[in-house]
Formats: sequence, structure tokens, C-alpha cells
Amino acid sequence: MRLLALALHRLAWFAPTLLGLLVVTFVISRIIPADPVALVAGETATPEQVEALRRELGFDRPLPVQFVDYVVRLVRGDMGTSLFTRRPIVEDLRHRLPATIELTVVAMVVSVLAGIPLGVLSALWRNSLLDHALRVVTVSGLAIASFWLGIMLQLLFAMRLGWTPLNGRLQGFPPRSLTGFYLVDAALTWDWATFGAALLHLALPAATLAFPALATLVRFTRAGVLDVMQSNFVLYERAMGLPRPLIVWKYILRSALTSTVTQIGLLFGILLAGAVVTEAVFDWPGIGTYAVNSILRSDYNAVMGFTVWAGAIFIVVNLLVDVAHTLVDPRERTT
Amino acid sequence: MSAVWFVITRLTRDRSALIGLVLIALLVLSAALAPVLATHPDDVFELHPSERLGAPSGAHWLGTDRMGADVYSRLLFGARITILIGIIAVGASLAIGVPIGLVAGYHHGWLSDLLMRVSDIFLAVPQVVLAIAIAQTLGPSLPNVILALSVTYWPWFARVVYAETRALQKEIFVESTAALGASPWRLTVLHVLPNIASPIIVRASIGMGFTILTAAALGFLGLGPPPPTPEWGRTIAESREFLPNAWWYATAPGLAIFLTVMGFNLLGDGLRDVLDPRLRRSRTARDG
Amino acid sequence: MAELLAVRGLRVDFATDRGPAQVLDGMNLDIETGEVVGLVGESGCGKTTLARAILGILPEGAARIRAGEVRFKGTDLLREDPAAVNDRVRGRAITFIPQDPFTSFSPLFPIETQIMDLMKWKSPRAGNGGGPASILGRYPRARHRADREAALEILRAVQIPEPARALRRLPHEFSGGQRQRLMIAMALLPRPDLIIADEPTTALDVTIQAQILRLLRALVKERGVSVLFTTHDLGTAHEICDRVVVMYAGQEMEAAPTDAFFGRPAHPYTRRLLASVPSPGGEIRDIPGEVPSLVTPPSGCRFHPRCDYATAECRDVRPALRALAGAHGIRCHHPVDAPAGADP
Amino acid sequence: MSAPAPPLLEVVDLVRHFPVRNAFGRRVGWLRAVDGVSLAVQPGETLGLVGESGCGKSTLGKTVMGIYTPTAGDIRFAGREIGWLAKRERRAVARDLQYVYQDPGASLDPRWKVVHLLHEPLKIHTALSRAEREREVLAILAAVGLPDAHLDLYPHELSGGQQRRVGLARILTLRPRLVILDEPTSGLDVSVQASVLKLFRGLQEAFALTYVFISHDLAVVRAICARIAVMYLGRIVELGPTAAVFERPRHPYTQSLLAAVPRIGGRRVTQEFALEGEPPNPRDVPSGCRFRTRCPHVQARCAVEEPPLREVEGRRVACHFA
Repeated sequence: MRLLALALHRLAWFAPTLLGLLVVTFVISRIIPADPVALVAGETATPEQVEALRRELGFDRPLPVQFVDYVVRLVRGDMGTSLFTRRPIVEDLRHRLPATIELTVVAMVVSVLAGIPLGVLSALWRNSLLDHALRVVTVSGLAIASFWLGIMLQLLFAMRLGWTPLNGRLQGFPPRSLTGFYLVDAALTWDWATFGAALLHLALPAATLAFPALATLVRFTRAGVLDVMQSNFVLYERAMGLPRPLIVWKYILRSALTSTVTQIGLLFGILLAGAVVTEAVFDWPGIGTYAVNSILRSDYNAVMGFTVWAGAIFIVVNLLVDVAHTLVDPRERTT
Repeated sequence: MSAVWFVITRLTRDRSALIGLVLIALLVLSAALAPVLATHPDDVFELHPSERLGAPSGAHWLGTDRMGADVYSRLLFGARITILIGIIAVGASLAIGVPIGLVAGYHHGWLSDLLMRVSDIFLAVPQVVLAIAIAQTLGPSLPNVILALSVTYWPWFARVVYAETRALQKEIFVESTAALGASPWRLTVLHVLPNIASPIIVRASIGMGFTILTAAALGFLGLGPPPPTPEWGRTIAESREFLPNAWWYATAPGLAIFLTVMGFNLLGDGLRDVLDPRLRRSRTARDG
Repeated sequence: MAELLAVRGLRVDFATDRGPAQVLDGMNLDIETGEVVGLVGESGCGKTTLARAILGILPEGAARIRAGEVRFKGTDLLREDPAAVNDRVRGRAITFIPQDPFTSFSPLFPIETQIMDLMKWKSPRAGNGGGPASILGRYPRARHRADREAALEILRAVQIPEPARALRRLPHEFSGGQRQRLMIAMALLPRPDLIIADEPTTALDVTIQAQILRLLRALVKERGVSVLFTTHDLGTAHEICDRVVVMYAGQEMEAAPTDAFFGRPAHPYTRRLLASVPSPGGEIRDIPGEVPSLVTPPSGCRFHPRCDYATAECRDVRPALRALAGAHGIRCHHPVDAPAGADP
Repeated sequence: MSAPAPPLLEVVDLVRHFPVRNAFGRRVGWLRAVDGVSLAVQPGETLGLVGESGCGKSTLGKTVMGIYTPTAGDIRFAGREIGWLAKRERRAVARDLQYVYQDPGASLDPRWKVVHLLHEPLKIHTALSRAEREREVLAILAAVGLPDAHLDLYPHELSGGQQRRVGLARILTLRPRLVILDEPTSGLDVSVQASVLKLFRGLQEAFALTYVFISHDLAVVRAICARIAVMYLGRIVELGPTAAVFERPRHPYTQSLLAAVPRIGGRRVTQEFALEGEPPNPRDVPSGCRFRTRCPHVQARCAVEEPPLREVEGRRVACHFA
């Protein structure tokens, strides 16, 4: 019941937030620059060519009309065509989305599988060597510029040691495209060679992306576990002589997890932001590089397209976080 | 001034906060005394192609870049850019975000919902994307970077202040002062604001670190101040071409960014405890 | 009655940023088999510290046991192998009833899980070795069924409506009074010799408190279980205890059977405490002065700065334990021999 | 006794309900915290308001104080209806009608020094000059037994007892006529409780105060209140002189409540105490007499007709068969 209410609330705000986002990006692309068409046409274009382009793109119409026209076509799934790839933007985005999702999910899995146990251990063995080491890792994790980390990893592993490829998503031919995720497709088609190659290509970018996320998760889990260790029910279980591992791995961890779930949702936001820059460093063919390049080339329809997708992904992620939180915390289900 | 001195002395007792203070002092000193400390102060503008990509040596402690300029000296002047961007961008974000968060937090109803929805819109997309879009549209320059960062960062402060104000209203002393006959306006300015000052200062410090990272990313993507400004982000971008041999060219600016942001993060954690005498968390959670 | 628990000369310090606080200053306490002993004192007197020291759950970092013994059925728990104490004494021979029923259950697991987890390791039907070695160890099916049956039976005994359905419910679905009944049930299930109840009714309303006190006393007397009952409320102690010990600033002042304790208190502090209980329309008498800091506690008898009968001797020498008539022990150089309320 | 002076405070059929909403925010019922309460307080008197948690005594206090707006009914203070005043005028009443929280220390802004905390009420309600306010504050500080040196300290630099005195001083600077004390002694050790009660009595005489004393501790209420109102699930079930109510309680709930209070010495309550079960949820109050679900003398009529407060043996009782 509560879950339904939360879902409805999130969805109710989906449209207005997205619309707001569109207004913001529309302002950025159409209103701020002196003459967007001139910008797009480039310095060499003659005034006549610029005017021709303006009419072709419909930029001569009043701004509100342009906006309404854009939104109407968007609702019908038409995001317009990219000025550079000449292909419908929806097509570009759908083609590139799996690369970003695969990178982000792998980074998420790594940071969750490593982050939570390390967080718990550093709380249990507080002020031990592990705890202090992790504190250094977490503090630096939040302070490293992810693009610089990427470059440093490239310098060490790719260039100096040669263990991993420098960049790109795969050297050879991609596996038969079933889902668009190289790892999954390669696994499904038992093509372990490509699977290995894809994994190697993923290594550095995923590590670059995972490091700040890992730092945040360790820090948050540690605080959560420390907090639960102070609670009365832990004191009661210690007083009743229950085995320490049972108290830690069943009762303390379970309580700490309920708050960590929401943190994992926020993590997705950090990862998406990181992906944009990390993809640029590793020439990763995802929507991140697509967004950066379209911005650099003033391909505004593409930028608007990316913003809509990023916004949508964000709202869906928040919805998933609410769902996960309700599933994890039984009290939510019984009210 | 005694309050500031009181805070500093308390901070020095906390090891990590002390490191934070030292790092920031290092940044500020190197920025202020750049002309004195730099071994080749004029290298910010002059080029010596003949000495390009020299390894770190007695003359050039951190080697030279692709134009033969001394990496170490350019880093020092780069510190000025970093501080400038950080302070103005965070300052502007505070100036916009805090009042909005305060008004939205205190007055329930449609106004608070509207303000928070607007900030949600900005927070719905990674800040770096919007910042890139704005910076590129306005053209790469220092003021444009600062504008791009401020416009996309105020919602973060608005949300923080909103949450703190809402939490504060549950405090008994707010209800009791209202019962004493204090008007909502008096409560907001004289009671709510001072009590959320410390959480804001803590977030501002962490926000500085975050803003510097984002500014460096913009620089890296070529959207920061144009050459020859010695901006750290763009220096790293330039250096990529000459890796792996000119390793110092990429490593040095990255380390500078890392140490600066670490400084602000550590200071933020330290301030969190010192500034909240009443809400001082128990010893266990403190080193969380 | 045979001696069940004997605490001798227990000294415990707590680390504070102003230096170590001497929270317990050579405490002595005796509990006979089947006896309900009340440990009474105002906040900060150390009664909770003493209860937790006996249970062995003082916070590792902050607290340090400097001296003394906790002899339980002949063995000194402080010098026993901690793993053996945790396995065979805590939760089996000695069980615990907490003060705040609202936060003493894990909010995320149904009552059945929490009770059966306790029974898996603390069931009286298990062999002497207690539960399985590792937490993944098997819970023998036959014993699980017998333990569950015992749980249902004890839930009926503590008047929980529809025990079978109650097992499946989450803690937040019970009222404060019901949760404290669950706590009493869990304390009785392992068939302990001693229950340590730390202010179990302080968080409850007066009508619920009366029900819980009557239930607890009936069940422990029926089963011959001893209870160490700490409280700051003198009325509650009078309701449920056979004998009352009063503590002040980490020292025991007086111990006596309930009727003697309330009828003819001999220690000045006990007398002032009883006098400050508000009587209808009577004059209100408080105790002058403040509770002393335990970092720099007063010398000798720690009550001397606030005591009407204090002399130089009280300041210099801590009074030895002195036995008055009828198991009425007192640590005071000038015990008062008069009925309660007869003070100047 | 001549015709009694007009009451300082008169509450007539006061109601305060809180909406109960489901997850969608739609109202699905009412929490009937205060469900029709009438009482009067004479100047200089101390009226006790007792009952177990959830009986609505704190809500009643806060509604009279204006922290909650009433759902229905009237609140007349010194002859003037104040329950329905506009916010600005309602704030002005705060000068004569004040509220003390259970933990007065928590009602102090941690960022303000004591001196400013004590000046603030006067700044809000009066146009006194700085010097005049200073004089007033020093007088009040002495009255609550605090040294002038504490003026320069922050609340967290004071002990619990000292914070309590500052909280009181802050209210007394306005020299109110009526003070509502909400659980002022709960959670205190018996000796500290005694000193707090002594302080309240002293201030009552010094400032000619009228108290409404809200508490769940019957022993304290018996010692300090002249008249007492016993509340159950949002209504008063018995109202009268303290001695009479304690010696010969007429309402079955009052009888059980008083029987449940542990006494030091004498017979034990637990031997023959007879009230089972727990107070029902204020969201679904039983029909007719709300105590009928736990009353040992329940009869058919109790389920049908809610008993009004009627005169019985020198006090008023809400029971058909008292």
C-alpha cells in the first residue's frame, strides 16, 4: 500500500520534473548563445548559408513555438536528427545506451560487493589497521578527480605494464548483439575469448568509476553499522549471551542494510555523473561521450535528447530505490 | 574574531582536521606568494620550445611542459585560478541556495513545494553535464566557468538548508520561542538561521572540494579558461598526448587537485564536530 | 536459603574526558536462591553499572573492572573463561530484562525469529554444551519443536493474546506493556537461576506497571527464580522486592528486608530519600547539596558532604559493613534508630 | 465562601482532533486527542491534570496555550475568548499565559547566551529600555536562584537544574498570570523532584501565579495541587478537590488508577489491584462511556450513553453509576 503511494508520488512528479528539465536545456541551447545557428553553421559559413540553415531548422520561428513543437514531437518519440551523425537522436542514444549501462552496472556491482563488507569490517574492528587504511582510501576516494585517476591508471596498467588496453570498448568484432551488453552477449554465445577481451577493456574505466562510489559506500556503511552497534537490541543480545557472529552478521548487518539501500540509489547518480567524464578519458562509446561531443559541437537536439534520457533514468532509479527500501524494511509493508 | 580563533584551536586538536587546515594553508600560500615561490614566474606567458618536455631536474623541479614552461611555476599560478573559481562559485551558490532553502523549509505549502521542485530539476541531471552545456554555450572563459558552476550548484545548498530547517522546526526551542510570542519572521532570522549556520559552513567546505573537482573536469574538457591560463584541469588534458614518457606533466597537476580537495573534505569533517557543541556525536561515530 | 550470587569489593572505573570516574567503589551484594532483591538509588549511583558488570556486558573501551569478585554459584565470573561464561552463564543461568521495551527488539525480525534464535543456543533442553558450535550449525528438529512449544506455553503464562499469531508479528505491532511481557517470557524460557531486570517498568504507565510487577513476581516465585531488580522509584521496590539495597555514588549504604527498610531505615541517606517522597499536603523536604562528581569523589563516606549527622570520622574513614538485627546491613558510623519520618 | 471570583481560565467543551492519513495522504479517521473538555481555574490556584500517556492532557495544555488551534469549543482567559483569535493577537496573550516544557533546558536556543534568552521576551512584548530590561532580568534571576555570572554562559555550559531555572526565568520575566507546567518533574530522581517542587511553590507565592500542573505522577500531584482533574482518552472523568478525590475516588478509572500507584510501606498494590488490559487507541474511541471496555462495573447503558460530568459528593464524575 505504502509502496503504491510512493510509486504514484514519484510518477506524478515525473512529467513536471522532465518538463522543467527541458525548459532548462532549451534555455541553455536557444536563448543564452548570441546566435545558435551561426554557432552551428561554423565560422566559414556565409550569411546566406546561415539564413538557409536557420529556416531549415525552423529556428526563425518564435521561441515558444519552437519549444512546443519540440515537446510535441518528443512525446511521439521523435527527438529530431543529430546535426553530425545525420541519424535520429533516439537511434544514436538507443545504440549507445548499453555501453554506459554496462560500465555503470559493473562499477556499481564492484563498489557494492567490495564496499559493504569493507564498511562492516572497518566498523567491527574500529581503529584497527584496516580501519585506518580504509579511512585513507575513503577520504582520498572522494578527493580524486576521476578523469585524472583514469589517466593515471592508463599510464600505469596500459602504457607501463601493458596488462590492459588503453581505451575503447573492444578491439575486435563485437559479439552477436542480443542485448547490446558485450559481456552478456559474449557469455550467451559461449564466446569466451570476446568475453575476456570485453572484460579487459572494462577493467580500467570501471575501476575509475567504482573508486569514488566505493569510498562513499564504505564510509556510509561504517557509520550505519557503528550506529546500530549502539542500539538497545544489540545490548540485549549481548546480555543474553548470543554468539557474536550471529549478532553481527544477522542482526547488525540487516539493520545497517536498510539505510545503505537508499545510499546505493544515490550512488547511481554519482556513477552517472562520473560516467560522462570517464567515458571521455577512455573513448568509451556510451551516451556520456555522445553528450560531451554533441555539446562541444553545439548539436543541441542531441544535448536535449541526452538530458531527457538522463533525467528519466534518474527518476526511474529513485523509484527503484523506494521499492528496494520498502522491500528491505518489513515495517513499511505492515503499516 | 575570537570565535574564529576558538574554532581553529579546537580544530587543531583533531588530527585529520589539522591535515586539512595545513593543505588549505598550503594552497592559499602558494597562490598568494606564487610570484615569489615560482622558480620561473614569467613562464606563465613566455615559451621556451627548446626546453620542452624536460624531466624533473634541478632547474625545473617538476620538469617542463610541451611549450617548455616550468610545470612547477605554472602550478603555483594555477592555484590562484582554483581558489578564485571555488570561492566565487560556492559563494554564489550559497547566496542563491540558502535563502531559497530557508524560505522553502520554513513556510510549508505550495511555495516550499515549488522551490524544491525547481531545485529537483537541476539535481535530476548530473551537475557536470549542465555545467558543460552552459560553459560551452557561453564560450570557454573563467567567468563563464564560474557562472556555469554557480547556476548548477545552488540547488545542492537549497536542498541541504531545506532539510536542516525542516529538522530544526521539530526542536522544542523553536516551538517554545513561538509560544513566547515571537513572530515567524523573528524566529527564522534570529533563531533558525544561526542554528543552521554550522551545517552550512560544513557543507560549504565540502562543496569547495566538489566544485574544484567539477571545475577541473570542465578544464579537462577544454571548457575552462583558455590558454595560456595555467588551469590545472586543462594542463592534464594537454599532457595526455605526451604520455607515458612525460609522466610528470600529467601527475603533478592531478596531485595538486587531489591534495586541495582532500584538504577541504578533511576540514569539512573537522568543522562538523567543532561547530556543533550540542549535537556533538558520540566518540564512536566521530571517526566515521 | 543457599547463596546464589556474592559480589565482593567490586571497583569499576569509567573513562571520561576529565579523567577516570570511580563509578563503583568496592561494592558488595548478596542474592539468595529464590530471593527478589531491589537495587535502589538515584541516577548516577552506579546501579546499572553493577547490573551490567554482573552480566559482563560493560562497554569494552570505556569501562575497566579494577578489583573485586562476582561469585555466581561458587565460581568467579570475572576470572572464568569469557567464552564459557558467554555460552553457559549468560542467557542460560543469568538472563536479562531491559528497561526500554520499545528499542530492545530488533525492529526487522518477527518475534518468532528472535525467540527461536535465543532458544537455539540457550534452550534448557540442550545438552550441557549449549547450542551448535558455529552459527551455521543445525538446530535439531526435535529440540526446535519442543522449544517452540515451550515458547507458546510461556507466552500464555505472560498473558499474550493468541500466542501462535503473536509469534509471526513484528515488534512494533505490540504495545509497550505487551513487549515487556515478551521480555519476561524470553527471560524465563532458558529456566535461569537469576534474572537481572534493569528498571523494567520505568518506561510504562502506572496501571501497566502494576500489571507487570504482579506478573513478574508471581512467575518468579512460582519458578523459584531469583531477581536483581534495579529502580530509582522507591514505591516500585516496595511493591516487588523481598530485600532492598540502597546505593549512593557507587557505594552501598544500607541493605534490609523490605518492611525493615521502609519501616525503620537506619542510614541518614535512606531516611532523607524516604522523606523527600511527596506526601499528601505535607511539607516538601529535599536533600541539600548536589550529587558529587565521581571523578573527584568525596573521601570516606561519599554522602558526608550532604549528611545531617556527618562527623570528621565520616570524612576520613569509609564506614565498615555493620550488621544490625534481622539481616539489616548498613555502612554508617552513626546509624539512626528511629521509625521512618521521625527526623528533625 | 463569598461568590467565587470569576475564573482566570475557563475552557468550554474544548475539542482538538488530529487527522489520521493513509499512505496516499487521504484522511481515513480522526485521532480524538481532546474530545470535549470543560474546566475552570481560579486565580492563585494549582489545578492538577492527571492521566496516563495518550489521555490528551498535554494536547489540552498546548491547545490552551495556542500551540495547537482548537477544533471546537472556547477558551476564555481573564474573561476574553482567546481560542479563535488571529495569530498576531493570539501572540500578545502570551504575555500573561505561559507554558513550561517537560525539559525546560530543551526550550533554550543553544546558540543564544542566557542574557539574550532572558531579554528576548521583554523585547517582544514590551517597549522597555535596555536598562529597564536589565533590572527586570536581574530581579527574575535572583528569584529563581541563579547567580548573575550565568548570564554570560551558553545553555550547554549549565547543569540540568540550572537550565531548568533559566527556562523558568525566561517565562517569568513577562510576569505571567497563568503558567501551564507540562510534566515538570517526570524522569527526575525523588530528591531533585522535591527541590523543583519547592522552587515552583516559592515562585507561585512570589509572583502570585496560577498553575495548571500536567503530570502522570499521582504522588506529586497529590502533594502540590489543590484540585485535580483525571483524564481518560481525551475527556475528564473526575474533577474535584484533591483530598476528596484521593480519599474517596468515585469514578471506576480513578479508583483503579489510584490503586495502581505503588506506596512506600503498608499493603502492596499488586495484591489486589484489578485493572486489566490497556487503554484503547484514541483513533477508535469506544461508544458511550469510553472506559466501559475496561470497567469492572460495566452495564448495558454504558455502551449507549456517554455519561456527562455530574455533581457527586462534592466533586464531578462522568459515570452513570458512581
